[in-house]
Amino acid sequence: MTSETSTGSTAAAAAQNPNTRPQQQEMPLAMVLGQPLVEVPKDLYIPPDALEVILDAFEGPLDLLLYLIRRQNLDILDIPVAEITRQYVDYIQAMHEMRFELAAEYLLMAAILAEIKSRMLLPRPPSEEGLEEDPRADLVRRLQEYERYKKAAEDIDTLPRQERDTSLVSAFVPDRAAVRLPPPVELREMLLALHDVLKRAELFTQHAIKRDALNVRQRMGELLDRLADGAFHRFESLFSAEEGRLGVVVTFLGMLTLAKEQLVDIVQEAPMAPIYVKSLVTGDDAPALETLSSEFDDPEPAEFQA
Amino acid sequence: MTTIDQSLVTRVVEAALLASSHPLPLVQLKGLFPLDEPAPDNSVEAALLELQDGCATRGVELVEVASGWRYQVKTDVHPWVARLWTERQTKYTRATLETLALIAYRQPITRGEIEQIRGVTVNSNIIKALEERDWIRSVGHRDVPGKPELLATTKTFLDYFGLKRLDELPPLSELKDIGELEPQLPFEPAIPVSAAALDTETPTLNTPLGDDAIPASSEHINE
Amino acid sequence: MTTIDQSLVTRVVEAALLASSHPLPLVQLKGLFPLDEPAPDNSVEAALLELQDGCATRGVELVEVASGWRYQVKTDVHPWVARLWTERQTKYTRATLETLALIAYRQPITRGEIEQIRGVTVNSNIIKALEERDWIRSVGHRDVPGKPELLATTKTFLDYFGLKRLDELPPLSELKDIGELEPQLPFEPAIPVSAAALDTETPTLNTPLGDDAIPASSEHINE
Repeated sequence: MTSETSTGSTAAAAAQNPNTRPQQQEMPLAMVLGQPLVEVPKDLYIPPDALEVILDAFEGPLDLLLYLIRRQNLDILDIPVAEITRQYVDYIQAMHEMRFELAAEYLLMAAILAEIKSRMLLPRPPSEEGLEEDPRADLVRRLQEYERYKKAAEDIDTLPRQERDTSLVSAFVPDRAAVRLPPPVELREMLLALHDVLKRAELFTQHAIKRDALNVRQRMGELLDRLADGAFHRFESLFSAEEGRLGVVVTFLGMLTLAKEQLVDIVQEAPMAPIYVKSLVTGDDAPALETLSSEFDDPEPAEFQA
Repeated sequence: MTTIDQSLVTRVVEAALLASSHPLPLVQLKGLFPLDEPAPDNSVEAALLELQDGCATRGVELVEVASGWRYQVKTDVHPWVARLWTERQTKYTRATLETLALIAYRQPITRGEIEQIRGVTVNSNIIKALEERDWIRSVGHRDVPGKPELLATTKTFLDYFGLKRLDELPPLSELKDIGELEPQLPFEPAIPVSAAALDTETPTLNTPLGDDAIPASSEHINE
Repeated sequence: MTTIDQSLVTRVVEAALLASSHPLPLVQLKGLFPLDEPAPDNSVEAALLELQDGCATRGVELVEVASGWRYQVKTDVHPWVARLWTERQTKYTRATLETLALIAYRQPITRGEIEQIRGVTVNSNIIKALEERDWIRSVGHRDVPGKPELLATTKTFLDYFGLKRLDELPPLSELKDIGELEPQLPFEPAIPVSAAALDTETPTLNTPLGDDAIPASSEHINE
């Protein structure tokens, strides 16, 4: 909100000063020939070229009526209807004589005022059910309602706002190239795709792949990684006892599958001689396969039927 | 993995706010840090506070408006800055402001209801201009003959006036009880100006907004 | 009127540079101060120097370019800021998803083998996109004519799907009932990871990037 009010600023900033209570009677109605016209002249003599701008200055009959009331510092709850009506009608009359086309609302208001005035003049008989409503009540309600929104409009106008009291700022961005994020993927989507492709390939029948086959697949990658140097490795060195029986089985199955897929060569020069394993995957700059973890602590060891 | 420390978060938040052409909500600021390298908990909030404090002696300030956080020129230096743009429409007619006020305080409201309160017809151009500025929009139709459009304000309106929420609008003055109108003699002379009369004018205007303050008009919305 | 002191000049210059949509030359900055209230001699130049120094630890910097002075986002925070203009690609094609699934379930696998199962050739862009996302990578070459690459999934892939290990993927046998597949995956409760198993994991991925750290996605920016 308004945190600071400019000292060297313009009228705009001055208008924001919360101590300046807006006073109706000092608001210029219009600028005529560069001079602010603060109020409608009391004698109702209005220079012809001024009348039009004055008319423009009022936002309708309620606004004009409020002006007349406020000009005399009258309480809106206690309008001297006769006097106000006289002034209002005089005013309308003047404009009419100037042949300005008055909006129908102005004339309607004149009629309303005249009616209130005539009702005020009549003696009001005490009603059986309490007091009869004051003939002015409806008008007062409308005036009050209009005035609060008129005030609200003024309040809104004093809010610090873009362009007048502040501006948005921005810094130059050297490279506005957009980041293109890859699309999100749900596992389910991927599985559905796999489902489709396998169905197409009728692989379900040929490959009864159990969940643990994935363990084997993962271990295959790890084995390839350990063999990545292209040298022969002792068969036993590829097993680690800490993984337990399950781990050993998975490694073994992985090795067999690799052999079957011709990704490793398993050699034994003589019966009972050491078995060596060598990768047939051609050595390259491929990154190490360490990214696949290798836990075999599956609580439900399953059968392996590769 | 990168260490995303507070000072980096603050610099990123500052740069992002300055790079963006519109206010950025907290969630979008947090979204600048990818999931695998997130900003530490509450570091974006801390950055905003730090940046806000850092503006104390500067020509710009960091504020929160309806659609998020933004930097803006401070009011006190704006008159100089405004010289960058010679022609800028910064004034609105009373008709426009009154129409806007009625829509802001009594939304959703139909054009007919606005006319009833203002006592004059509302020029179509005013509604059109407000819509073109994206300050107001139609939010439906009242279920009465003619199905008049119901108008309401937008986030853009709040942003433009530097407000976070509708209830930050200045409070609407209260209606005085008109139960006891003074009995009046027909041709009474005008009442002389008195200090007392002036005081009765707008007692509620300076009432500070409480926490639960809402525009006084809210109860009229469904009238 | 106002005293135009150095601190006011600095604040005005800062606000003007940030409010302007284009670089401001020195003469225009000086022109913000009217003749009857001029800025002190050299105060605009001093302001520019001061503002420039003030950017040392910030996310923006003040630079002079051909047409004047402007604030701009610093290069080192740009990768984060650039996410403001993030475009999310719509979706992967069926072909991409099938390829990914086959690599996940049958790794290591060659492109030819994927094509054999899918019955159609695999577009190079699919492999490239998955590699750029760091979901798949080459783990070697099969020793057959043509030495085709063997593809496997990465840890990034597992992380993305919230899996600890590959065997947390649902078994193929369950795919038959995929229609009833529950969306909350993985299916099994997390299995405690043994210390030994952890040791085999990849130390290299967690290497801190150091001072010149950029977000992981930065290499995609200029795709």
